[in-house]
Amino acid sequence: MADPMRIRANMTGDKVEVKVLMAHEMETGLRKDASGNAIPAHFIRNVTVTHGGKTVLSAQWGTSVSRNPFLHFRFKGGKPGEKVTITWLDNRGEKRTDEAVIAGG
Amino acid sequence: MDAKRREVLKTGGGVLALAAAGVIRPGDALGQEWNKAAFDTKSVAETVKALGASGSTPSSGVEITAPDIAENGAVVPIAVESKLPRTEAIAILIEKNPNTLSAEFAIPSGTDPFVSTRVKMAETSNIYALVVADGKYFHAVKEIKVTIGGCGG
Amino acid sequence: MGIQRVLAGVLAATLPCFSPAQQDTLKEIERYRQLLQESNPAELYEARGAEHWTRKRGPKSSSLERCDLGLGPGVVKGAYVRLPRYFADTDRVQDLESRLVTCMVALQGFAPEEARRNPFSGTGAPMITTDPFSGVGQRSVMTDLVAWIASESRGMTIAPPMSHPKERLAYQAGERLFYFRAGPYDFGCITCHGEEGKRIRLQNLPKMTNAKDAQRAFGTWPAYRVSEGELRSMQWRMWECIRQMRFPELEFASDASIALIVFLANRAEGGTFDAPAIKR
Amino acid sequence: MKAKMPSKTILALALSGICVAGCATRPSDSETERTVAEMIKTSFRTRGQATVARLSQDDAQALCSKHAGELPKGVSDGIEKAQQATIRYPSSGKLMGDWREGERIAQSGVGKQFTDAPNRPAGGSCYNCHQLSKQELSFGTIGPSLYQFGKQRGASEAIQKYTYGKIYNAEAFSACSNMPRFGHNGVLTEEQITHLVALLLDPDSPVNR
Repeated sequence: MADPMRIRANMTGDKVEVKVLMAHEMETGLRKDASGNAIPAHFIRNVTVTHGGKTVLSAQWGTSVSRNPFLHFRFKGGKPGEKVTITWLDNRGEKRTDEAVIAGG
Repeated sequence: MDAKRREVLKTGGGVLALAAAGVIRPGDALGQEWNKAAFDTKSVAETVKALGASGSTPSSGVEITAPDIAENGAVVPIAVESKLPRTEAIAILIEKNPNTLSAEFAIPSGTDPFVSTRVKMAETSNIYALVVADGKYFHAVKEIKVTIGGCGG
Repeated sequence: MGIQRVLAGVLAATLPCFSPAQQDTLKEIERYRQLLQESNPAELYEARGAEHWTRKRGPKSSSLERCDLGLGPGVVKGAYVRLPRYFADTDRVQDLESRLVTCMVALQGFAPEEARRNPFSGTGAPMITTDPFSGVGQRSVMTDLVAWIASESRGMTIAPPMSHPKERLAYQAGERLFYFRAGPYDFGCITCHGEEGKRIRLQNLPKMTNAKDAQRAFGTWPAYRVSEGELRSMQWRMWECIRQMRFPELEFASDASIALIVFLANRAEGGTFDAPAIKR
Repeated sequence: MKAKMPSKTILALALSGICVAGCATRPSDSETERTVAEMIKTSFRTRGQATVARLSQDDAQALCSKHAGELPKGVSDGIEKAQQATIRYPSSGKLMGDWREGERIAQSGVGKQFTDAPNRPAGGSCYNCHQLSKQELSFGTIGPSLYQFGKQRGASEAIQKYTYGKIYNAEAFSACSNMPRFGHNGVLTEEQITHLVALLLDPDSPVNR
């Protein structure tokens, strides 16, 4: 089971500032282990952020996003107390959804 | 140098509609599509083409914030901001990585044309920020040097 | 493995000397380190560690909540900055990790070798890889616990006790070990950590006998190492230095490892603890 | 550093909390020595090529550990003399190899770690501690800058011999140097050392341009 994300969603002015950390290997598929066997690629391919039923960011990632990925962005229309929901989906079909409550500025 | 970059980004391919390219779609509700063809590309020109453009124009409206030198290539902080009206998407390309395309973000209206993340760089390379604004492609480029560190390697 | 040359061929031959470029290099490296501070994946380890503390594990299906880290059973706040210390029940000086082994054995019923197994995330050493992104994701309960327990001392003053004769003996032994030179490279800890303001490549080296340097060094471990994509503990820091010194392997939670940590913690006394940190 | 206070005083100090590290209640040197010897025996284990035998010090290592920080002149002279006698020059008499090969060796920091393949040649780790060329900005500063080393000294036979000897056994010239005794300890081969000599002395090498 994948670990929960660490999500921070804070009001800055009229915008919601979202910072998220995801626990994921982001394995490139290009590396070999000590005995010379290739380590299979394992990485997040899709990230979707929604607020009030509307997608506020969607991303497609390759293997060169760093391990334990970090993402930071801003959107308008959110208020303190409302929820931001983030979902990631990796190349093995594993999925994780977490949500955070928007904090005041 | 700019002229050369413009040259690099001219792919000579026909102009494809964004939807047809199936790549950058702000409305993609679940974001479950993944553009394998684009992520498999091995040069900036190929990536731009795979993302549905025949070329891209350098623009001062695209800003990259990143260090000039990375102490380690496994984590290179990079932020991209677009000042161009109607920015729909932002992509991060790393020229000398085994696969050029690192990430792309669809930016719906209401979301700032800004993303900040961290990428891996295999070696010193140019990083391109490619922006789709009002259906056209623009880019900025920045070289980031990756240093060798530690004592046992 | 790929050797990346910084600025290879970029500098104009007309530059009078290396120093202006070198100044820029150091300034940009500093900026890189600043940018890293914006977000630290150590948080992910801390969150897991807090869960491991209360989770029932082992043959006795018990949590670690009654574990005594030196400030009384179950007290975690401030425990890290008061370690290593002497524990009467084991009649030993112990650092955090060796103490956690004791608790896993006593409270959870693990065999000692089981409690000591898999002490570091990943393989514990950079892997032989075809690309420069080393490390491999293998979880370590020990590492997670260390991350969380250390985080519960953030902002506090480093104050290891030094009143018990065994604490003093460990300090003296740690100091001797610090100066001990051996192996095919003639290295000792002193080789890299004996002078102020030195570097290996571009990495600054703390002079461990200098209080300010020792405080910064001790106060920023554990740390998330971006070069490995893993959180690393002080035990790992000792293990890794010893590996690079070309010594045989330092046993996890061994007396020598603890003595070295006692020496460092005491050199760092009075400093502010600011870990888990994030580093190259 | 032996405890000289009466035990009652020690107890009183300890109880009143005055006694901190460095006060007169340190364990005796012999007790510390015994403890360290025991730790060296029990806290390390052989892994790969890094065997526990590596912890048995030779005379120079033992003396340098003992006199860390304050090396008496007599001891340092003795070490240098003994180490001087260990230097073996190549039988071919050729001390200058290929600087390009030397640059590769200088860049590499691998070798002799338990994670290194034992049959793979070691590097010289030179850039870890020295500046050598203008191009490589990622260099260490534990050792002095060697940029323009040959330009300042020339490449006479005497300089070649000195340079080779210094890499072969640094302690022959500077007792308890931080620099490994690359030749004496079998880290680098004679041929590898000649490549490093060329890197330092060849006028075409990046060190001298």
